[in-house]
Amino acid sequence: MELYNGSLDVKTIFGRWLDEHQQSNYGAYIPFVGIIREEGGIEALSFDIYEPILRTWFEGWQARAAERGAIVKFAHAVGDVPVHTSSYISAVFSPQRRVALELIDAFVEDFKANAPIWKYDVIDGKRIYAEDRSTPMEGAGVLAGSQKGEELGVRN
Amino acid sequence: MELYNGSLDVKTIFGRWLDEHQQSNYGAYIPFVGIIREEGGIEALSFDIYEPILRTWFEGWQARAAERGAIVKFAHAVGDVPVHTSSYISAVFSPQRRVALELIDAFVEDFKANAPIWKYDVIDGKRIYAEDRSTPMEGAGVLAGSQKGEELGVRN
Amino acid sequence: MITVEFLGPIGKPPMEVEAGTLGELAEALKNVEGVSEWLGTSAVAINDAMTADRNAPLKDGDKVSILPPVCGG
Amino acid sequence: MITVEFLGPIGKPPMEVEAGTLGELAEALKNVEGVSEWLGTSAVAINDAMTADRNAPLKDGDKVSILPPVCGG
Repeated sequence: MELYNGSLDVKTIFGRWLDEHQQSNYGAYIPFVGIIREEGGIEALSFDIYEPILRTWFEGWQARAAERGAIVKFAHAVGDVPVHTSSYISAVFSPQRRVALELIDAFVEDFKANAPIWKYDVIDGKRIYAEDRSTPMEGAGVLAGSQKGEELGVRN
Repeated sequence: MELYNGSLDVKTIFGRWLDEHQQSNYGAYIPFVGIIREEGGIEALSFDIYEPILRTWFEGWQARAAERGAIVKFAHAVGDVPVHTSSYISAVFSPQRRVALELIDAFVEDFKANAPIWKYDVIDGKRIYAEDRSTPMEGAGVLAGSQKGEELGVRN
Repeated sequence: MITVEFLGPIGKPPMEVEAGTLGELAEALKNVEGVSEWLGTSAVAINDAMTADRNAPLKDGDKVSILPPVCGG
Repeated sequence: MITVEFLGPIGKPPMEVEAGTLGELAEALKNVEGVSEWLGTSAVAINDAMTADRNAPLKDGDKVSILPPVCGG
């Protein structure tokens, strides 16, 4: 887990991870590189991260990967990331091709859905929460009146 | 499509592809890097490639990727590739994360199953066909007595 | 007293609240301007451990984090 | 005459064969040592285009490639 202020240096991170595992006898290395698209008139995206919970989330994934003989890695930007630069790299190393392909998919999707990271469009220097692209985390709504816990007889 | 004698220079290829599409407004770049595992006492794997059919196969994939707004790339080694070095890199660039994750999986699997490439173990300097890991291509058996075409009334 | 912190776009300074369970905290927050509208879509952590249990007990000095909808990557 | 080439591990030099269809070529190859045992698992291309049609016609000068089981990557 690596957090950086601003855009990621993609080549350096990719190469360092490759070097780290040069002798580990993994047969497949799949990085996922996320690049900020120019759309909707944005000049950048910007990110807030809550590090303690992100760390716990990631430790869960490291354990899940280890059960399959694989490892997962990621780097993410904090703050502003201009269009056409990278905010995010995830990667899987695995002895087997199938495990690597399945893990990178599941890892990237869960990252999107459950990592405690908040995204903002930057337009004319203003930071606007990307509400339309954001997803409630697992367990969301526990403090709302309509929360599912009530059905289980929890007092309100 | 890039073919190289011996191991791939992974970092250079990864970085060049990234640079080529820096301004293309793709949001996801997923390379798959295949690395030779040390197992079964091999010192290297070795590859034969039949380039004309590989090119046709790849053109089919470029068209399929284009329909989804994506592009695919690959580099592969010819000849001997020592353990712990890379024989193969595939990659997808796509505006969308989902398309990229689905395409890299399908592309890598079809590469394995249908690209006209033959693999050999290199042990004590001898090249031994990796028969146990090889798969008949689509349409295999057309020249055999048991071929399915016969059921269609084709004379033998 | 527990401390409630509001992450990401909620943009509120931390609050001190008296509450013995998450359910009681929910009651305390439901009329707080700039907070109540986030409760339906926010997840919760107690001392940095995620929980979805409204019965979860709270004790003096606990930190509760309110996590609105996320979008990493 | 057509030319038959054997790819990858088959390791045979090209052969010249008289055949009007892939079916006739199959007949011609079925007793060739070092070739017949590959026919059940090999795919075929005519002039570098893959085909699985035993009726596919062959004409003078065509090149047929025999492709044994593959393993790229």
